[in-house]
Amino acid sequence: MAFWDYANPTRFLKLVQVVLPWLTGLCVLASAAGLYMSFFIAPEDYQQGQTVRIMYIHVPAAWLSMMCYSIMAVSSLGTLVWKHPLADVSAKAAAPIGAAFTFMALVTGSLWGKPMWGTYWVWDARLTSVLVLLIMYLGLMTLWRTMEDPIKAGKAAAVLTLVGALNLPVIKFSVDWWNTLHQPASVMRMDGPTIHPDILWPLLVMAVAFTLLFFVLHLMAMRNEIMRRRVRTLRLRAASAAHPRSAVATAQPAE
Amino acid sequence: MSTWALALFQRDLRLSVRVGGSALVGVLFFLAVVTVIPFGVGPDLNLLSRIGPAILWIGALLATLLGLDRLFQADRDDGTLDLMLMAGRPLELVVLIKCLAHWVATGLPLVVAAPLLAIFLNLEPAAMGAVTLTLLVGTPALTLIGAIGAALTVSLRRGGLLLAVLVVPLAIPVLIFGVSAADAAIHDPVPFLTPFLILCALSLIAAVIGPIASAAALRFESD
Amino acid sequence: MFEDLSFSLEGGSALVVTGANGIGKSSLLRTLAGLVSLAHGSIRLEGGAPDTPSEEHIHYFGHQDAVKPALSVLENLQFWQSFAAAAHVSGFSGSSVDPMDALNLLGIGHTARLPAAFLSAGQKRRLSLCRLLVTPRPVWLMDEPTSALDRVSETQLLGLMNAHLAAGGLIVTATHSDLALEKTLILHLRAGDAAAPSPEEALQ
Amino acid sequence: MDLGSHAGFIFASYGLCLLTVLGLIAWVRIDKANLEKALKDLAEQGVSRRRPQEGGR
Repeated sequence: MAFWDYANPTRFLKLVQVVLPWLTGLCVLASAAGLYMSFFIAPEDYQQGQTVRIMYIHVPAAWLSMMCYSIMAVSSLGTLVWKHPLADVSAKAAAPIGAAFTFMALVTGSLWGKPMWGTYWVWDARLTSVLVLLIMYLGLMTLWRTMEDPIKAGKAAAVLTLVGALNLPVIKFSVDWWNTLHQPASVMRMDGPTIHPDILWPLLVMAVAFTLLFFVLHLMAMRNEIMRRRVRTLRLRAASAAHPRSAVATAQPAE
Repeated sequence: MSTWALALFQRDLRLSVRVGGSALVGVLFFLAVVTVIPFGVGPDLNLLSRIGPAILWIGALLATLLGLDRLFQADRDDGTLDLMLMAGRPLELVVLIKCLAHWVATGLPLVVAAPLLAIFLNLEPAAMGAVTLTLLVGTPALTLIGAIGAALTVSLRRGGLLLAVLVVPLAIPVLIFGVSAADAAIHDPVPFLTPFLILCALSLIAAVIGPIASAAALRFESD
Repeated sequence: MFEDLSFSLEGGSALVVTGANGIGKSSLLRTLAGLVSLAHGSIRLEGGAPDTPSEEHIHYFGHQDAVKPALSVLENLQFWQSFAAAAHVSGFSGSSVDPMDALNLLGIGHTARLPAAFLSAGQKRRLSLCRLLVTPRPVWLMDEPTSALDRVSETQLLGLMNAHLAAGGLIVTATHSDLALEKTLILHLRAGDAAAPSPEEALQ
Repeated sequence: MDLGSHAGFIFASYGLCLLTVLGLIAWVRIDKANLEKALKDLAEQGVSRRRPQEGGR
């Protein structure tokens, strides 16, 4: 466990200390700008009317849910292949945040779907694969919770994360592979976005705001995780160290 | 009476919520079961909304059974059960309180999750409310009946599967009246209150029979 | 399991059960604790509260520690203090020890707020011993009480056991190591027949 | 600004997202406070991170 006391985590914590205020500030600015643009600058859609404004949180949340899982998958490779000491910290810290973004994507999606499709939920490929993503996130969180030793839990979770990463391409291409209600991708395309700039800009600003939010939360959660491991190490040490004061105190009443 | 009961309740609740506990696994399993059904029966929303209450009830039953095998086994494995038998507290009450704590940690989350999952199954708001209400009243019965199975299989290493087999037949009445009350709320002419009151009665009966039978089984088991 | 085994013990004295492995020392203790029912015969505790069964006057300290790793050390102990009922008997003057004091007494006070998962085997054993102190009961049944304990804790344990005897309590213990207890009877179990308890020191 | 007949859905989406984000922030902050308290308790007990290294491990 002494490994954790040195070099990387300590240096990382110092870095977080410096970077975090700037990131937080940027995140607040970007969110404010994004919210303003999505409500006051973006026009209403000729088909969907005002509900198109839900898109400005739905699409970034959906992107983030996948980006977060990609980060976890890379971190898992870091745990298993490169054995980087911060890799499983990063993976563990990302899971609840990813679950929250996935939840947001699902909720906003069904609140958008009700007025557009007439139902909160349909079992089509895109929606179902995102739901599966949410279950994966929750399963990973539970796996981490149930295993006592963080090193073992990290390895087990890394294996599961990498296997679950097969779901990512399914989510991405589900709209192309299957015939679904969900509209196809319009921003991330090989032949350039098919979307009007008045809509594209607010969307991009919101996406930047969400990404910054993710990194702020991720860094904070990673810092917590490092602290949690320190607490664990110290507690093990505290239990094993016989306390001199209490040893003196026992001598009298026992006689 | 109140101090020791409260201490036991708090302890069991803490154990299931803390690291290594299993409080939320049940909800996750519930979610997984409900997600899997549409793959099996096809994504037809009309069909799903018709069988939705049944799916939710079966999901809740399975999720409850899943978590029950550790109800007494964890205490037996580390010698706590022996001490509980000698503690000078009525064992029936001890079982009842353990069941209550177990239900708060695992059954109540299922009830809370039910309306959310009902959205996936395209249930009407009325049906959603009815299913949630029947689950709120009915899941304690499942826990209390399951406790009998948990007490009978307490000394078996792999008791979980046997537990499910033993308990499912006993839980069928609860399932019947739970689903028929929920269905009655959807289809107008059938009265909702009749099956619902029977369900309440079943829970109350289970609250008496469950602890008595489990306590007897635990006493024999320690011999 | 046993035939024709009978002994009686008075307040303030200890019975040390010895014998080869597998002869049934642990079973004897579990029988006395009421965890295994008797085929014939009876166990009587004189002077106990009239309508409480004898096992509710007994602390059983077995091989298992009954320590929950997810709870803190203090939470473990506080649970047993409020859960196990105290038993008051005429001629027994033991009293309830505050959980924190009990932990300090056994030298694990500094771990009180740590999860019990962090304790070593010996520390868990000592935590389990604290359970006997926080709820006063006149009879202690101890199965290999010194296992997993180091020499210092063993001395502490002896001190506690003697204090319990001095307060008028009873101790029945199965052990391999020599325990320097005051007023001891020895019950040696052998295959075929059981020797009657032989007084090691004169009883009053 | 007129959000039309679906204003409820729009506000519900933004509101739920806000709640989720606030929940995440609360989780991180509460977790941090608890861990800092645990570290402080351990420091008061005199358990330091550096000691065992001197003991020649």
